[in-house]
Amino acid sequence: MDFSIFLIQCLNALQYGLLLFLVASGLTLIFGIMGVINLAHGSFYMIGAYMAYALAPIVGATLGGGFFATLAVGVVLAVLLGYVLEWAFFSFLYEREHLQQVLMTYGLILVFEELRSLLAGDEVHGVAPPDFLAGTLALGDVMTYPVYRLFISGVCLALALGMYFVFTRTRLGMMIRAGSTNREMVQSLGIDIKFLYRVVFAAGLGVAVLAGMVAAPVSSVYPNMGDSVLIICFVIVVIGGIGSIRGALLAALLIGFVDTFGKVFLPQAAGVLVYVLMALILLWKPDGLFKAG
Amino acid sequence: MTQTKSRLHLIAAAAIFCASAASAQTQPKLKVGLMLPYTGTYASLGTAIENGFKQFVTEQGGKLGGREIEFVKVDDASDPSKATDNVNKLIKRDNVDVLIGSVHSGVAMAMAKVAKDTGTLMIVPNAGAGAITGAMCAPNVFRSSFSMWQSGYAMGDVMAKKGIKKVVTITWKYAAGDESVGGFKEAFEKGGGQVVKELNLPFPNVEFQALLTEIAATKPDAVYTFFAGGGAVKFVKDYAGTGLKKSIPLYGAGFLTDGTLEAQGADADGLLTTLHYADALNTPRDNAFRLAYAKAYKLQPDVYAVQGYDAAQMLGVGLAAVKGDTTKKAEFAAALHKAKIDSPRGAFTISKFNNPVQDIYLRQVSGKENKLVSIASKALTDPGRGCKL
Amino acid sequence: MTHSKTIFTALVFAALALYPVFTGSYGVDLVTKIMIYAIFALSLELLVGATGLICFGQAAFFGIGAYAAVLLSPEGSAPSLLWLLPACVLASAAYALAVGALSLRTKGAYFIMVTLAFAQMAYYMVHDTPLGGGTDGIYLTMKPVLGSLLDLDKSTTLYGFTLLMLAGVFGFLALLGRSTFGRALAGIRVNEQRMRATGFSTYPYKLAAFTISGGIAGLAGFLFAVKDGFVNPEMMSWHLSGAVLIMIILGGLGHLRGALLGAFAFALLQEFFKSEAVFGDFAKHWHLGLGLSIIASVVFLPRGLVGLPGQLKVRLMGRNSLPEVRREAV
Amino acid sequence: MKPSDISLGVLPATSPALSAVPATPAVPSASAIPAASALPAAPDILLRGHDITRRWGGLVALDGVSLALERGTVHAVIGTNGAGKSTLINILSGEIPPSSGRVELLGQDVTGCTQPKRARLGLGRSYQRNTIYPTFTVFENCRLAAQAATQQPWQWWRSAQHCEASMSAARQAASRAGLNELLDRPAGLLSHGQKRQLEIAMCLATAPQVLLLDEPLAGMGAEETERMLALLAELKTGHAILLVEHDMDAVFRIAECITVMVNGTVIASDTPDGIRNSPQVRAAYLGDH
Repeated sequence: MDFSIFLIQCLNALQYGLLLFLVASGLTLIFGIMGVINLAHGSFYMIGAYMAYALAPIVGATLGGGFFATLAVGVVLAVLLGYVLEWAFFSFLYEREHLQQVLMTYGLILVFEELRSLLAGDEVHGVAPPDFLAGTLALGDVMTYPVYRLFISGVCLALALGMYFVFTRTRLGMMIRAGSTNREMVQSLGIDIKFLYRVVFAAGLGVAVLAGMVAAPVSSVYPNMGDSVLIICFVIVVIGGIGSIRGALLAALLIGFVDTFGKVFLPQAAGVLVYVLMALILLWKPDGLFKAG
Repeated sequence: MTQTKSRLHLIAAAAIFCASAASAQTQPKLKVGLMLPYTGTYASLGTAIENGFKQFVTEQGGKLGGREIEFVKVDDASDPSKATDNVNKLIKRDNVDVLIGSVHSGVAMAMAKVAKDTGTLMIVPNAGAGAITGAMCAPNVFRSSFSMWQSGYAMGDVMAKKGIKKVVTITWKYAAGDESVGGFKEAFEKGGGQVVKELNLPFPNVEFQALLTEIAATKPDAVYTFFAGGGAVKFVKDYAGTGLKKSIPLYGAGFLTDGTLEAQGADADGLLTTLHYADALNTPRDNAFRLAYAKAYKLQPDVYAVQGYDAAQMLGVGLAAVKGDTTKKAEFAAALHKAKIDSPRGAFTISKFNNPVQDIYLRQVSGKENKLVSIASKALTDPGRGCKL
Repeated sequence: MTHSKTIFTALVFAALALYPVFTGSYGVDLVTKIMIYAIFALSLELLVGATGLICFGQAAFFGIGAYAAVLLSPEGSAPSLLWLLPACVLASAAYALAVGALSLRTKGAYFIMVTLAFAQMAYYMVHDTPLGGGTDGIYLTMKPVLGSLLDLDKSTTLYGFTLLMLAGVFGFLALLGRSTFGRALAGIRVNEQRMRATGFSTYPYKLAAFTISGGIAGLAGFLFAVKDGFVNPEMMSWHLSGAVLIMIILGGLGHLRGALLGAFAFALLQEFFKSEAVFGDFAKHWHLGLGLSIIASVVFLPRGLVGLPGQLKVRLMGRNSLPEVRREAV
Repeated sequence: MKPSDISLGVLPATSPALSAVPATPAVPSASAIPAASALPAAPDILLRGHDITRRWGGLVALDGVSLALERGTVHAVIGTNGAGKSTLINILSGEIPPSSGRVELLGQDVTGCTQPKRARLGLGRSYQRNTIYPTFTVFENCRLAAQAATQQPWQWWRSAQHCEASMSAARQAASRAGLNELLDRPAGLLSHGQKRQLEIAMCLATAPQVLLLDEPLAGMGAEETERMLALLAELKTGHAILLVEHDMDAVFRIAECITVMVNGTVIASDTPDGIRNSPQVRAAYLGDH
């Protein structure tokens, strides 16, 4: 493996890691910060992808189309859905055992999967990236690199910095983190924790749907697609340290590199490498890489 | 005394005759158990197979071998661990006479075992696992689709004849992928080619960037691949995205571009694949089938619909030979082995391993269709390794 | 266990014993499957309900028990139950010991994810290597027998044997729950800090519970392999680990009866929503019905099916007892 | 009891309130017991801490603290919040390891031993925040604590109710702590004071020789405090008791020896009278050094 190929593989690893963080960012909010074990995160991601496919023509007809217009409409719809979902299904679960959340979100997976089948059918669909992002950059003599993947990495970095800034540098972030550690205390300090949780949940769902929409042109849109990302998202949040955004970003990059180079050097063990990595990290640091924040 | 005896014989014979005659007219309905995926990633394939099957039955006026057809459906959700229970539901609760299923190889394997143990007639409308008509073959288990080996072998032959020397293969690490690449390698190396590297990644992982870079590094003359469904869509788009499409030609088994062209768009243009069916065959049989299918279901038929349609044809041929009596297994099998199935894909016969002996077509993608280029292999028979039939 | 609980359990087992008389072979197979899942749910109940250790990789031990049954039985002849059953239980218990020894160093959500990691490792070990026959799985050619007494190939015999195993496991766990070992596990679930302060080294107790639970899951896997005569990597996938967790939560945590009820409810709900007789063409979308009923159970049955009579009593008699505390008090 | 209770008024003057406490037979007044150092026989030291230090990164929680607990005496440790009292108890009980220094229990070096091992050797402790089993009955709380001494987990078929040893120890401990009428009540329903009593009962159920009590009187009314002090006085015989407490009035009535800690260091360790008149303590509390 000569040096230029090694550099390209590093770029692949970096890009895959950033994509993983983007996909797991919604879970970092809902599971990491709020402590809700949300198995339906894969479904939110799938909803995003199907929105990117279904909304494009509708937005095209009404608002004159454009990738970013569809994105904006999708995220707004997602935040509304998140607000209603939290009120209807989650607001009474915070006092109950964690496992009640597992049961509730398992039910939601089944419901969303079937609603998708009823509304959008079972075929496989593709989503075209916007024209000005559809080109490729030359990379060495044989290969080129799709510009859209660099766009995804950009979106991911922006999101990571944004979330990190909001949660560690602003009062809102501080209140939310305090809320997740001691809900009653924050309530007694006069902060309307119910509304705050609803906002964070809606933001979590919005980010997950954004990830689905942005990744759709790369991942394509097919039934049961949420299922394949669910486990890897939990692995990322837990390795990084629950509640830590820096941790989730580092964990995503780590998995990006291990998965990419694992496929090249240890193909027969590629499937198991990510889990060996997680087991080693958690046995070395039982609370994940970073403390919260 | 002898008179009375002979009279008795006469009456007995008459009775038997009436009984069989009576049963011929008022034979009970033939219960056909459809065990297909109606949920999950292969849901659209399951529906296509059912549509194809039902279309042939309606064309025959709702009767096969003189017996009314009654359908019993079960969703196998492509989950092998629940397959045995689903099959038992059909055989023991609904006591179906014939089993049709399934798409996922693991599910089909479980079904074949139960069918083998209970002796129920079974026709596999899709799963291409070699073992079903190989190590696990049974006299009452037939297949109307293909074996992974066939499409792989045909492409190996084509690429060897094109004078391609060095090839890299890439697929998911599961039975279907291994068998397809195995068939390809067998024909390609027999034709003087060399497989320089076999890349694979865990199923259902779809992150191909690392291996695409590996392909660029090894700079082979061409690439052979097997992917299906969502994986196929993503692989073709990534392959084009990394610019390999221009420099290293991509060949594959037909499923790379079947049912996925709409999602792949321009990235799939010009791709060469081999499969036992193609669009625009424009034989009279195929055009009639496509017209009727489009009218009935408002959809363009794909290879899965053809396989469902042929499963019904095979059942019809067998039932006609045994006059609707599914207990006569040997005659049913013999009839099929002699029959020539007039399929939309082109006529094919059934090998003694109960797998179709069929032409494999070379096709090229142009304008969202897999246009026929030539016949890659004429009447290709799966070797059915390990089958003692 | 109080009087009403024992009566309920006795009734359930009596009904199961008589059931084959009233039903055809399909009913026998269906209930055999549900009883196997009930044993599997009981194994997780020991961990989650009794000790408070939420394991999300129980399917690995289930799968190892099943694969051991197929890999250890000789090609030609029918293996004897006497050595095959213990061997399968020991194989999964051994893996549980190894996984437990490592994963019990972590706590809470981290423990959940480490158990998942080890289960995925076992899954890929079987999925990607020829050891387990790859993704298409392997067949169990000859079903185990017990001398000339018992041939598990016949479905009614397997039904009886599975019922016997279920009763045995239920009895064992009931006794275990009331024993000093069981009380120690309950103490660890409620307040591990206090247990350590009074002199209990909690790690060995948790490891013992984890290993026993792995062995029982292996027994369930063994029975499943014998029932189907076919094993496949999907039997070790995280979907099954999730499904068994859903069963015991649906049934009601902290009760052996909960695991029993949960297994039956989860399976029968699926049968109901899949049946064409009831839903016709809509049976294709059975996930919707199942998902909605699970969500309804979270909303209306905070303590699972087991808690239903208690809730009804409180609503009817209006007693505002502290159900949480009174129910558990021993 | 908030730290502000350590008001100056109580300390210096031998306020009449102290000695005028009606000497109930069970509570010998503090001054009646000869000071520890004056005991003729060699002092029977059950637990000793040597030069214990504990650092959390830069922060030094304990700096070279040495302490000895003698059978038959109550050794009180007082100090402002953050003086390191709870850290000291956690180190002595084995919950957290010391950064340096040694802990000796019954003459045996237990610095490396885990908390359960030390508990089984005879070291019981109670917690500042109630750590009881709220969903178990009061009796079951005590029985499970008693079970720690006679575990035998392999007898899975025998019900825990048939384990005579733990049943009788539990009954005894519960009655000593005055919880006889509440045995079948779920512990979660007890009042705060009763929960503190249960905390002590669970400590006694393990039949320890050394008792580390972390603010047993916190949040208790006058009448409950009296009952607890009577219990402590009664427990003195045969046990060595470490008492961390803010209620100065109770400390000076019950303790034979008092150690005063400020910012992780011991500034004085003497009899109640010695402490009352010691300049360092006055300086520390007045803060004019």
